[in-house]
Amino acid sequence: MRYLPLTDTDRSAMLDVVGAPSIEALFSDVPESARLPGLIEGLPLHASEMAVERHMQRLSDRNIAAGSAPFFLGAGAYRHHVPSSVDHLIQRGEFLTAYTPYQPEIAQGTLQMLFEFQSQVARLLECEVANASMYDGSTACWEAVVMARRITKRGKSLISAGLHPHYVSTINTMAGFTGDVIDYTAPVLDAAADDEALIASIDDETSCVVVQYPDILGRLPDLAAIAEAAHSKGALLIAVVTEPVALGAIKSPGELGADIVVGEGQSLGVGLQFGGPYLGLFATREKYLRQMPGRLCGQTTDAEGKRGFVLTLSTREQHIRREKATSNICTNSGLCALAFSIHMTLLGEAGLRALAAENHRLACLAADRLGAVPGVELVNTSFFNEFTLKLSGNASAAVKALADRQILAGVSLGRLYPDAPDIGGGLIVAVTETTTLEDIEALAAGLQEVLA
Amino acid sequence: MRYLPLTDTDRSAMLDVVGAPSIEALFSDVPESARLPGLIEGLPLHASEMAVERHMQRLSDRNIAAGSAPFFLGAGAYRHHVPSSVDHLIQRGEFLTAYTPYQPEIAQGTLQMLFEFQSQVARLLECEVANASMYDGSTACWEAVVMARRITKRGKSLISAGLHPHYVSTINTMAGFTGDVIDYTAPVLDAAADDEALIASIDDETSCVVVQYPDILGRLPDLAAIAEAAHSKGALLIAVVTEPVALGAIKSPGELGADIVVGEGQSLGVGLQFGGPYLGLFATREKYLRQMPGRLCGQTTDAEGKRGFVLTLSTREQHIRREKATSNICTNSGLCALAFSIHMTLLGEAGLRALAAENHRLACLAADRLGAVPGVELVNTSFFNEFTLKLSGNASAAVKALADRQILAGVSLGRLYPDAPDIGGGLIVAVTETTTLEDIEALAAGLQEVLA
Amino acid sequence: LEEALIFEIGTTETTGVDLPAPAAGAPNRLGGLDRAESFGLPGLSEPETVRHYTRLSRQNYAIDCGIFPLGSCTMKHNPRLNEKVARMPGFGDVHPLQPESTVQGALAVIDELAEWLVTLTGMDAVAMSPKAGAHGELCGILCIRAALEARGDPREVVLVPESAHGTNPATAAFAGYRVEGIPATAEGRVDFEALKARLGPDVAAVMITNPNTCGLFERDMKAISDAVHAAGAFVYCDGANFNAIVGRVRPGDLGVDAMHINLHKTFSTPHGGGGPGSGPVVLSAALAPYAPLPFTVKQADGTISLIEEADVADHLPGSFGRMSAFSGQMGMFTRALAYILSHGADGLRQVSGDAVLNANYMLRSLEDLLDAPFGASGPCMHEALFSDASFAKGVSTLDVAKGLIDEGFHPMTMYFPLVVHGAMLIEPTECESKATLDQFIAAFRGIVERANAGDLGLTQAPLLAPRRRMDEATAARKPRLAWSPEAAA
Amino acid sequence: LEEALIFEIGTTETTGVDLPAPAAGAPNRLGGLDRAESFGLPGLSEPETVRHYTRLSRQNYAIDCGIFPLGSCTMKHNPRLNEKVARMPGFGDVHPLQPESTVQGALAVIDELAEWLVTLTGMDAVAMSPKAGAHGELCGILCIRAALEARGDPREVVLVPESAHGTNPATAAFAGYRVEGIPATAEGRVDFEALKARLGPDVAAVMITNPNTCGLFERDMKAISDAVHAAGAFVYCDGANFNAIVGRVRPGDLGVDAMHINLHKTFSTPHGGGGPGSGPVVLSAALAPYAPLPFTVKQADGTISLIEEADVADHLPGSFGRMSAFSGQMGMFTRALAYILSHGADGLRQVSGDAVLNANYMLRSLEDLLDAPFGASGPCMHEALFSDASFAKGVSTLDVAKGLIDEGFHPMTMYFPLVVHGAMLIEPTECESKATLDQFIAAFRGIVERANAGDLGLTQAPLLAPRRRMDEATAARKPRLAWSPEAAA
Repeated sequence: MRYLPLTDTDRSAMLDVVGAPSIEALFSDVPESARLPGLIEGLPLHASEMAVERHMQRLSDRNIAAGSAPFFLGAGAYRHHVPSSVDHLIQRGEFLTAYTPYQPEIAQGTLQMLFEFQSQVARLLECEVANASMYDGSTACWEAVVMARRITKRGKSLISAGLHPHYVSTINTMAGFTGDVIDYTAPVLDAAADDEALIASIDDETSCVVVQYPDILGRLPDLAAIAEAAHSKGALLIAVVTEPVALGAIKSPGELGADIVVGEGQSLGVGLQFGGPYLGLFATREKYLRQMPGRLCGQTTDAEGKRGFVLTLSTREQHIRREKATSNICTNSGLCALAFSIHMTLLGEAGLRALAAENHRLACLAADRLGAVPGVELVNTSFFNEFTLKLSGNASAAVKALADRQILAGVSLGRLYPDAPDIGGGLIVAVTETTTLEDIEALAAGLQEVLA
Repeated sequence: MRYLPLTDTDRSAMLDVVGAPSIEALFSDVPESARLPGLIEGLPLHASEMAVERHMQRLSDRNIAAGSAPFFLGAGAYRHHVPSSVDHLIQRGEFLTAYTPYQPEIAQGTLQMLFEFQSQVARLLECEVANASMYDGSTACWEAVVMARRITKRGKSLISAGLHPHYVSTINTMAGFTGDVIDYTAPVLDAAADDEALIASIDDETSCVVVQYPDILGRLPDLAAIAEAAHSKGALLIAVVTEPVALGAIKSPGELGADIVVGEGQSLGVGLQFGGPYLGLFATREKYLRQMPGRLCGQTTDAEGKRGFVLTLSTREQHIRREKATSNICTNSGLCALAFSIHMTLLGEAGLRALAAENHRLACLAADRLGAVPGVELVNTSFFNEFTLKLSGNASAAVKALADRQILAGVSLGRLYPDAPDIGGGLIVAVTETTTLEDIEALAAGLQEVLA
Repeated sequence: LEEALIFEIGTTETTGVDLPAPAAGAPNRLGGLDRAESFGLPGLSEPETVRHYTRLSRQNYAIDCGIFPLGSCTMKHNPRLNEKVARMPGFGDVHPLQPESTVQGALAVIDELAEWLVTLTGMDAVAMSPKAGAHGELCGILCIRAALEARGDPREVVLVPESAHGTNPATAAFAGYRVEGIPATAEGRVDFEALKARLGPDVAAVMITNPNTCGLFERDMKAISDAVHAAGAFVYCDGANFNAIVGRVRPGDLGVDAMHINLHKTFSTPHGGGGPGSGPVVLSAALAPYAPLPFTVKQADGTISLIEEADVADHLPGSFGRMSAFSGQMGMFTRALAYILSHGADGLRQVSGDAVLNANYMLRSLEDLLDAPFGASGPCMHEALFSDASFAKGVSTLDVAKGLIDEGFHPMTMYFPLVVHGAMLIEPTECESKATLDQFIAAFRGIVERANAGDLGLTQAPLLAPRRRMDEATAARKPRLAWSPEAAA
Repeated sequence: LEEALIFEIGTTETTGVDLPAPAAGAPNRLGGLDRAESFGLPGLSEPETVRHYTRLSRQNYAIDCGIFPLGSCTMKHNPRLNEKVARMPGFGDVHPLQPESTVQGALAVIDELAEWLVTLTGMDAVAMSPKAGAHGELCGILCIRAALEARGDPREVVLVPESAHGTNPATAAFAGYRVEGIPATAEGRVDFEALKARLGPDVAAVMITNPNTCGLFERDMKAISDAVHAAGAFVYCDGANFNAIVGRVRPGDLGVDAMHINLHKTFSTPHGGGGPGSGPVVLSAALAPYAPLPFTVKQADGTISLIEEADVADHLPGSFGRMSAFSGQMGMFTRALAYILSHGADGLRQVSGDAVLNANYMLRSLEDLLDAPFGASGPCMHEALFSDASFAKGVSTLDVAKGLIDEGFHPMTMYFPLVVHGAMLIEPTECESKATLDQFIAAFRGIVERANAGDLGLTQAPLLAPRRRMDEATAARKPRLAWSPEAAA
């Protein structure tokens, strides 16, 4: 057993010290009836590294990797080029195999990184404070709704039609148990987000308005107007960013007046990974700091006066506060935060702007090219790197047909909104710096073929 | 430029300090005529990481990787499973990007590793001392011949027919310039190495006898007898091991009487890499220590009495000794030595023995199966994990035909011995723990087809 | 050399990536929302970046550097094979919403891991999507709540032993329950009589950790489960300590209805300085109908379907819904599956055996110097619990912990569980060699002897770490959570 | 905590791999040579192995930890992309003897890199197979020797400047030549007049380093070449310092006949604690016909052939033969090619520019405190040379070097070149930021001030490293080169 250092000689010597005749004897407190006499049935024996690797490789080969086909999926998870040094650095054992930095004297590496991460996120989103990460965008969003209730003492949340439906589901699940009222309708295939209707729905019982930016269809809602309306009714604006690269091109939610900004940080450093682990971003105004969920890293000094960092305000956290905790998060996404932070450091503002510009440039090219395919109509008037097409046929069927042609065409609205069949022609297409002109041509040709 | 930290602001500030108007001005000592006014012609501009990776991936995809086809090549380079932790550890920046450990106070990591490596090699080969690595097996072999001349003051080297022909060529190249006499004939497709003829050729002018073990055809020469004969004439026995895994199954050259043992260490930890970088092993008797080429790491103590390690006996080395150096090596194969050492540490003696046994088991299976193919005859009576087949047709042609069928069948003797056409039917086949029964069946079926 | 912050060495013009410079006059469909102002994100070239993070990392302690004797936090070796596997393009580079036909291998990983978890726990089903242990706890409690609501019997109270992880009461409260404690017996186990007395029609569930946080197996577990079930409630088991019994004891055989499994604990996915985790929840037949979305279903033809909102009505109409976007922590699933396949049924049994042996060795090698409050309660499981009873006045558990740092070790878990004064909870795991244990024991004994003798020098420890003790009070009173030029001054 | 040797913690029974146990009675065709006795190789489990090497690594200084201001040794950032590329299966997992049709991509890498090297140097051909710089030097000298022998004019002497790398004379001697020195001028360059005077029919070659090891460009290089050629000899250029001029000056334009290129220096393949290197040798038209085997040839149909023994007569009958098995350091070629493509023609020009700027900045920031013997000879190239002239009695260059260690920096190159007393040769490379240079300069100035003032405390440095100064004398007098139970005592 390559992972187990004890030899049989060690085991005997240790059992002598312990005063037990066998390892089995150490389990004497387990009732006989619950103790398995031998190996668990139905499972194979241990396997060599080579055998395991082969098995996993076979499974991996049964997937079409995004990088091996024209690829246009987004809808909350984006494929970006991650510099090699990011993965190299996060695999350093001192980061990869470290524990939560509760012992700051020997965890300054993780702690300084978290402080830098928080600072980067705060600047990116233009909020005063950010936490050290959440599980992912959807759970961060749900925690923001809960936090808004704590702040406003109101129980009604207004959800924009443009919020990712998985996020909506996540919020709804929790609301089903807590009794909160969630006000939400699925989007319609319209040219622009219906900000006016949303604004009109804000009332004096509204705790928060949750708006995705850019939204699920790639549209850019008028955050500033919504913020103003929400504030005028005493409600908070929660902005949700699922594509942080966009903020290298468009105004930040903080600047536009959001009170809480949550996001999915996967785009930077983390990779697609079939949905997880991802990285929840969470930022807010300083005045709401003590209502914020999640771990926080703060600057302080040590006994010799040297600058250092510690986890702080942990009296909000559940492992300390028990039933009075502010959130459901304990283990978070430290390693993903590291990856995000390294990628962001490599980019810097100049790099992020260039990256965003390249995404937008290619997306504009793609929108024009794809919109010109017979039977295809571009829905968006504005977008960043993702837009929605209206197909003459069923988009889910088109996606399947294109997958058979080794083209990963995008996300059909039918899959995301099974109960809204009138948007079944909608296809969300994302374009990033990894998209080539050949990819766009391949999709255009494929669409033309399957829609013919 | 992602790898260049200076900004234009920095450059201006620094030029001010330097007192130069421009970077170009710093090249004023270069004659105008030799200074290129602009960019070198014919070369593209800088490229993004993504673009370079794509280009290299395209080139990589134009090769058939050994792991993606039934694979049977050996002849001096062997495909073994390398545990993932090996590659992880050698990529730690502190190993990967360290300099030669001339400053021992801040290089104990590399130095202790080298000391452990030397100790492992010495035990594996059963020699008293080993050095810290050479470029590869072939250059190590040539250096051994040179060393034998220094020790015996004789200029005639007797090379066994079983020595890898590339090694023979390398020795011959040097002999052509130094005037040494090299006595060598290519092998014949015989059942066993002709040890008796070799022994008969040893005379009083013989500096050394160079014998590969197992030899190029996979045969196991009688090292003990050759050693005895060589010693009786005052000559040294140089044993060459190109497959160190074999020493988990067969007696060591040191035990059998070799005076100098050189080897190719690629099998453990290093990987195929199309031929390099590889790892030269070099070990000998303590009495020849000061004639040994290459870097050496020794144990000592520091000013506080703590155990530590340093490079030592460097007065043999060319960067110090200049024209009186003992060898042509300066930079060696430190990182490959590390990979070898880690892999060896993971194996330990028990693991190496198990690995060798598994190689031999599969090789026996393969020899029987392939020898039963019509038109194929097994040449070897004994072997470890590599043996030679005599095909009814031309082996080079068979190798090509099988490559077209995506089977990498082995190394034809015709390729290695273009001047010895009578062995054109010979095919060297290597089998390791990475070979599956399906691979063997595929080769058997393929051979049957192309020989039919 | 102190490592500066990226904000102190980077500039907004510097970058470590090469991208085409934004072209003037390129198409712009940003709806007039262009971000004009600089937002102050510093960049570094690649060499500076690599060096910054390399140097930072060297200030960390990690499993790769030494033992983490953290009771209840199970820090074990992370095999490098698993890192390699997780990065295979078919796992690392697939989108969660790709068509099913293009991710059959990824779905097979989930399905295969699910089967192992169900088999190892003797349960009926497993919800794979929870993102960490606490999220899994919540999932389990929501299943219970959904089951109770489905039978029209909403209840209000969840009982939690005093020794429970803080996440247990937090989770129950988060799901809307009132939390009540259950006392422990003198030997460190749940007071079964007290528990029985409290059971009633208002109790929705009992949350139990087994092996418990005192490192003991709850001998009465089956009886407790029977009593809870008889009272119409459910048994939630905190699976944080599953490592102690994996391959030897199946929680399903003990009557457990739901248990989360911290993949990063028992199945060794890397902790990464605080996550990501992954918390699949195994469920009994009574709770399985309420499991969350999405989940995999193996079809007759061998293909695997991912059941989401569109199909849930046909497959699991009682599902309580989605707990997060997408399908869970795939990157952790691949690692955990590789870990499990590597160990196999025999290896996992050896894992729990060695983990328990190492803990008992630790217990018996220290109990002459240190108070082991439950040392007489039988063998411990995977962790050994001590109190500060022997320490002289002026020296605390914290001081001993910091003293360990100076000896080159990470401290043990401190002040948990709460049922013991100045608790020190030590879990060596099966990954430590006898030589390492002996080294740790020798160092620990030295420190304990100093503590018992009242050596106040310990209150200054650590002296040899990258930092001395930190001013945590100021950090909390005047929080500085983001860099600013002023704050840096 | 001191790290033990694997021999002290491992056993011959322990293993970190899982392989089937050897079966009794399996077929055995080992010819009776079974290795029966134990040979004492210790094994460790994977967790212990990872920890052992991780801990060892943490005792190393490396580029990832800080600057290596090593004159003449060019230690620059190693991009991680290159590590990734080298591990692509088509490069990392191909056998050197695979059929040509199955390795076209690998051969294309060699061919493409060769083209870049030829273009950047302005030469006619390149021999790719030498395994390191010294091996490349030998290759170049052998080409010269082959060319001379081919014209029936064997000669005996190779001239080498006093400031040359030690490998130069060693190589010439190894190839059978007598080595004679050429003096340097007071301004640190080759004494052209003395060289001219020595040229004659016995001189086979002149080996010159340019930029030279004093960090200066040999202004007379073209004239030297012309004179050497006129005397029927060849010019060998040591390419160790090519980083200073890459993209700006082509050695071919200066009349060089052969020059090795240390890929790990100029093109940033990792040094790995002492190798592997790679030393391709560019050749003039006069030497190209004698280049070693094997080499690549691009066919009319675009495929690439590898010319080995079988085909050499048709392609290069004058080839002097093979210098090693197989085709050279493929793993370094992929890295170097990725490095070159990443920089491009513009980036490489910036590389040499920034390298020279950084060195001049260093020179001018230190010369007020330190003696810069050739500081008045014009701008330096990529490295700045100082002497120990300003140090007070009792303090040496070595002490200053060790003092740098305590400041967190790797020392500069010491006592080389030999033409300067107590030489200190500093090469920052283009990979260091101004901030790092300023940090280094500040620390260095502090130490030099102490040295100039005669602070003997420096003779005790380093105090803060993992080890104090080592007893190298005993190490050499009583060498302990392998572990043994006795030696460990």
